[in-house]
Amino acid sequence: MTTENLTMAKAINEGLRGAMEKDSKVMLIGEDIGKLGGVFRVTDGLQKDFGELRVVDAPLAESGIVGAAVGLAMRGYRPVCEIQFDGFVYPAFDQIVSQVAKQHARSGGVYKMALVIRIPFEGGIGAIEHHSESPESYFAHTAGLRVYSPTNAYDAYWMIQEAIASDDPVIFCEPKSRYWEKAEVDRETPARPATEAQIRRAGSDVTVVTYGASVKTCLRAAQAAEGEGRQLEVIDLRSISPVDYPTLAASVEKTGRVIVVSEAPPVASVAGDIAATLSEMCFYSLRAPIVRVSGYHVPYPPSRIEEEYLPNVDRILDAVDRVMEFES
Amino acid sequence: MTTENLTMAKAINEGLRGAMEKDSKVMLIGEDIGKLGGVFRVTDGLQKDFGELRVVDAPLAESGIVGAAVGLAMRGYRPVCEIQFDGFVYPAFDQIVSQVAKQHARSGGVYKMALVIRIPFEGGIGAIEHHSESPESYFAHTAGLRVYSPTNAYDAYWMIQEAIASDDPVIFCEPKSRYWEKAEVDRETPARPATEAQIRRAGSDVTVVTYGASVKTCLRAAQAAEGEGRQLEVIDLRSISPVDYPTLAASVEKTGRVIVVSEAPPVASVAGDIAATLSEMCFYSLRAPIVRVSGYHVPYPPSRIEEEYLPNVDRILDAVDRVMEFES
Amino acid sequence: MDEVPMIQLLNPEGERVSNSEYESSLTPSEILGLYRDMAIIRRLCNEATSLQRQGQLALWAPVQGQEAAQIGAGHALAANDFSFPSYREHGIAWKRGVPPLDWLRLFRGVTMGGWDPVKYRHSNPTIVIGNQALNAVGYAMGIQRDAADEAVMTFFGDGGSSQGDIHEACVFAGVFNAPVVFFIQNNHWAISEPTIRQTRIPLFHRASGYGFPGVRVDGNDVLAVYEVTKRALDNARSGNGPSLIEAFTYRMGAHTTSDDPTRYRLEAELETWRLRDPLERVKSYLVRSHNEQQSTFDDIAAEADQMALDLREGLLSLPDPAPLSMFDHVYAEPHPFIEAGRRELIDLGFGGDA
Amino acid sequence: MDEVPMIQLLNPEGERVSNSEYESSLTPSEILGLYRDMAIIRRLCNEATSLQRQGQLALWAPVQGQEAAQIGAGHALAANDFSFPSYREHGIAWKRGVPPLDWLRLFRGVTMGGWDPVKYRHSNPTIVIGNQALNAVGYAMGIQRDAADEAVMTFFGDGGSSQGDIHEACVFAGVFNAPVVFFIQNNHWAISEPTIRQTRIPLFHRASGYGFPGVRVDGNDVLAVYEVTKRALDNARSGNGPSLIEAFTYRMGAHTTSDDPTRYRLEAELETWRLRDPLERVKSYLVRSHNEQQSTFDDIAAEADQMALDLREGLLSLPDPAPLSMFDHVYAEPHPFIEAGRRELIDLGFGGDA
Ligand SMILES: Cc1ncc(C[n+]2csc(CCOP(=O)(O)OP(=O)(O)O)c2C)c(N)n1
Ligand SMILES: Cc1ncc(C[n+]2csc(CCOP(=O)(O)OP(=O)(O)O)c2C)c(N)n1
Ligand SMILES: [Mg+2]
Ligand SMILES: [Mg+2]
Repeated sequence: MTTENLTMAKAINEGLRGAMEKDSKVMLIGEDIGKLGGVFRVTDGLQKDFGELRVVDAPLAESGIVGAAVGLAMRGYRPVCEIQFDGFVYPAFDQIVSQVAKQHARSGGVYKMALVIRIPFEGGIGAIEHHSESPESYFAHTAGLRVYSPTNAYDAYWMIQEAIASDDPVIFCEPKSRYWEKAEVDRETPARPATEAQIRRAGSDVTVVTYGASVKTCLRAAQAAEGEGRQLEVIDLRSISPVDYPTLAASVEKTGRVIVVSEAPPVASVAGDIAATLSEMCFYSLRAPIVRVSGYHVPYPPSRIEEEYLPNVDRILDAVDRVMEFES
Repeated sequence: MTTENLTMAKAINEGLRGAMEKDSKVMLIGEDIGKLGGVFRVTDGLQKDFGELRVVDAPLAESGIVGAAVGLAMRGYRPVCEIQFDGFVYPAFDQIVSQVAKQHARSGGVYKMALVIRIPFEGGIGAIEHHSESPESYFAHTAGLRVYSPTNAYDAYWMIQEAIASDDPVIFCEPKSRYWEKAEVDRETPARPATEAQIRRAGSDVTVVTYGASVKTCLRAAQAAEGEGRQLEVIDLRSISPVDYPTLAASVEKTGRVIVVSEAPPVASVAGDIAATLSEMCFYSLRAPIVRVSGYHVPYPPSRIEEEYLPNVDRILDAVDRVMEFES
Repeated sequence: MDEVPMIQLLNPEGERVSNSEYESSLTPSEILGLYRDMAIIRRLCNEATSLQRQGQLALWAPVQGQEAAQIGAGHALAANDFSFPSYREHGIAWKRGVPPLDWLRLFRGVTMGGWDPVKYRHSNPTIVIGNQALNAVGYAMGIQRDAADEAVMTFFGDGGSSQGDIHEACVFAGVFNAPVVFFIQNNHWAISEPTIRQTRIPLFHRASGYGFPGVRVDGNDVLAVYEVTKRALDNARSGNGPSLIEAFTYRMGAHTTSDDPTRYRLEAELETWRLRDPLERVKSYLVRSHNEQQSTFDDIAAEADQMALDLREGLLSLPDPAPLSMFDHVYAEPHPFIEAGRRELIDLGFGGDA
Repeated sequence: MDEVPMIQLLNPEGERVSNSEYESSLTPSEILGLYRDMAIIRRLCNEATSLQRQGQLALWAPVQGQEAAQIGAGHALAANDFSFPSYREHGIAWKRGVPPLDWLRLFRGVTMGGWDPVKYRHSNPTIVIGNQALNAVGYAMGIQRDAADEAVMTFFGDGGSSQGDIHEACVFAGVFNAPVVFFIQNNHWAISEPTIRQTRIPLFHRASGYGFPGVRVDGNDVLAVYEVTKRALDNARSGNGPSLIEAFTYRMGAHTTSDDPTRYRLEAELETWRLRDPLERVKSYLVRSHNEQQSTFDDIAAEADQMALDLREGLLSLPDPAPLSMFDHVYAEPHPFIEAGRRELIDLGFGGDA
């Protein structure tokens, strides 16, 4: 077994490299991804090694980047778009909703929209406006798209390659606050498929459903809760759409209590959907209402108060208290 | 009391006229809204009466329409944008999410984004692609916006005026399949505020939460259910965001059973949010899991099979059966 | 804006006119072929309109008046080229070999697309104005990477020219020197809005802002449209990059069958454009200059009538899709939400026999 | 693209040069005033950069190299005009009277905006590239409706020129003849991408596609920028419609303090542009042609130093916002979800004293 200790950013870089080596149709397009290697250096060195035709510094126009990727996919390429920050994906929203998500169906299955849109997402990095958003719910709501999010270097290395190999379009949400965290990456044993959620920590009292940057926060909360004698089961979705409900429901059957944690604003969100679906699936098993811990229904706030906006350990433990209060 | 029997389209037209007469800052901007009066004739006659400066036929560019409206609002105007069909709002998504929804907060409350974006939405009219979509969940997810939807001529007449008078931006979703339905419009007694949900039919067995075109379908289902001895309480949200939870919860306390009905695809939707929130709020009162009746997780289908996609009376009754099956 | 010089090789009276930059390369029999194309699509389009009136189509977008623009441009496409239409390009679909019945499927409401885009090298209609231009440029970037001897052409209208996507398509095309031709059919109207709602100068000037050639051609002159488009495509194929063509034409019919143009335009304007009919001038030319007989045109009309009959028959026997088909191609790979939807539809008894 | 003629009134050596279209209207003392403005914003910008290095700002976007473009343009704005910046327009903010400390709030992370946009007639920074140009055009349409003697100017970069919103802004401005000036600071870089990634011809040509004037001005020549901008604004105010200015300049520093320009650009290029420094040439001119004394410049430097000190002090004593303030201006009217959020934050004990 060859493993290497890599940051998540580097693991994605290696995953991209692997995909490009394996398939000459894989190419990258985005802003500043060439010489600069992207503002997070995720594409560092790739233009040098694969050339300007396969690593394309695009004009500053996101609809153009995604719209061109659609055309490239129609021609059989497998473009990987980089959106520089979450808040800059909206100029491309029309192309994503009207073309990326629908060309496969519109063409009766002829066109494969085998493209990936990478988005560094979520907050917690002290950035200015538009650099800390959680747009995943917009994409989860959109039929035709898949939404994946890795939370550690090992998953990231494999999931980016899986997303690129997929014949479906994948919105690949990278929790940017975790880019610099290291983990062992095993390049021979593939991670489990992205569509399978993963129990990061087993526990019997409360099921904690989460994804993205919040996975780490939830694990910290679980550790703290253990001190109080409470066993949290932390599940990392990995695929935000579709959600692996069998894994989630099995956990809920066991615990009877659920909290859903994510940074996104709560209304009409992925978290709400999970709460609604598990409330329906596990009606008789639930011993307490499902509680959501999320951002608030406000624009992402100035960074000096983002700590109070984000789901943090205190808020998660508070939610644990609330679901534990209920008797069944 | 002066009432008049009007179609919903005509009632909105009269509401726009009323708002324009009352406040010279109110103006309309959109495609084909002048001489043509809009493809649904909702603005019929207004350019003739108020002139080209107040009823503006815009270039074919939705980001332009909304982006210009933002600037006009900054100058103190109250623009009402018309998006021709639901599926054409996405080119304006960036301006809506990044400017319309956030300028009030960004400017520390100085700029009022007192603008309205009218969108004929939902399906059921036998149209081709992009003309039958339900984009409201995208907007409900976006903090800073309000989302209203009238379902009859009387409400429409008053709610459009309320939306225009509001200092907050309102996405005004008009269920286009109901444009030609008539109702008595009382021009002296204002409808209740848009933010209050309204019980359209009282009932004791199941709470049916709905909005848009589905309100009428649910009322039909309620009539059919009555034949089977089941009393459905049909609640029309009117404001899709924010949702009037006190009214909903009061009903659920009474019935203990809920179905949520809308045309939108289900994942990360308004319907899911309502199901999650009511499951949490009314945990001890619920006698059955909350069931959603909605579109499917697919692009809006070709019109020849839209009947099978839409929530229809059969599907609603089936959901009623399912929630009634549960014993508590 | 009407007074700008434009490339013309055949005037409205059917007389060949000379142009300093372009010469017609077509033989009389080829020209007759183009006439036949135009006559057929006009006839089929009329048939579709009447099918819509009879409730057999949900909607129809007529092409009348724009036959020369589309047949001229479509004729210039090489077999290997690829085209990205908007929703009104029935003439392009015809030239790409898409069976006429397939043009109607979308408008009948049995599909979101209508044909196999790869087989005909002609993408499905794009309804969201402007989207296709960017997809076309991306496809052209693919051609560059394959070093293939192919070009792409994309179609949009005077209205469409205002969309941000068109701009970004032009920016990308210029920057990457992509082998793409932007073909604007300026038919004077975007539903009810005249072209002055989109621009105050002729649209072909837009190209100069991006650093590639732009030209206005008489869009009702099939000879000129063909030559101008052919050169543009040749240029694209030979590495000379993108260009923009503004075909100056006119939408003689309604925007779609849902539209009522009497609300916004004057009969006099139609009258002017009737005199510039794209078919009549070719017929005059062939009769006067090449002694073509009336019987030839009668034969074409008869052929077109027969095709219209076939089209009608085909449409009337077109089955509705199975409800379950709505789940068929949403994803290429298995998806639990799709499976759940399918099961629900079957359980509800809406699944047909499946 | 560098070889295109551009409007220049003061060359890099500080010599007045004549131009057939523009003459400088500024007195020596006014020119000294512009020098002072440039010196102050350069100094304040350096202070901000070092405050960022010291962890007091999350980020900073330096203006070095672009002082003439901004001070020249900002000086041309009349009190009643309105300006729509991007995120780097500290020089415009200065000329609009926005207190320097307010420029820093956004970058410190205590606000999404920073100042009262109506008070200073200068909108808050726009970070999503291109958005502000459409908002500016809408504002200009408001001016038309008010028949007011005002104009709008909006700023974006060479990179920003590629966005669809910029196109739609130009389309609207042209169609409605809106009183707006599009001011492009072509500083040669969009983060790591040179201008050839956005266009293959000079950007000012874009205007010709929309039917309004476009001009390239030496963006490092404050005299030229002022005259060119003033005429454009006068034109807008007097009903002559929109125009576009490409200020040819250079970003001497990093894109932002997060950026490492050594990864993508060569020292030689910087060297070339150092010789075109916007401040030096004014100083040379004033010294050589108007016998300005070194002490004058020393006084300005001292004044700028003092302002930098004040800025630092102001920043260090800037309180963090109350967490509850995140709910303050999301909606103008009462909103139950906001109330619920506020309550939750208070219950969690994060609400501070409120
Ligand atoms: C983004 C978008 N906005 C609005 C529409 C509605 N719409 C359909 S066709 C049309 C006018 C198009 O005019 P033009 O581009 O000139 O093409 P033409 O119909 O004349 O061929 C409009 C506004 C649309 N399809 N897409
Ligand atoms: C829509 C959008 N995409 C990407 C970004 C990230 N970004 C910030 S500045 C910048 C480069 C801008 O270059 P230019 O317009 O030339 O302005 P300059 O920074 O040179 O002043 C980019 C890509 C953004 N802010 N908005
Ligand atoms: Mg047109
Ligand atoms: Mg720049």
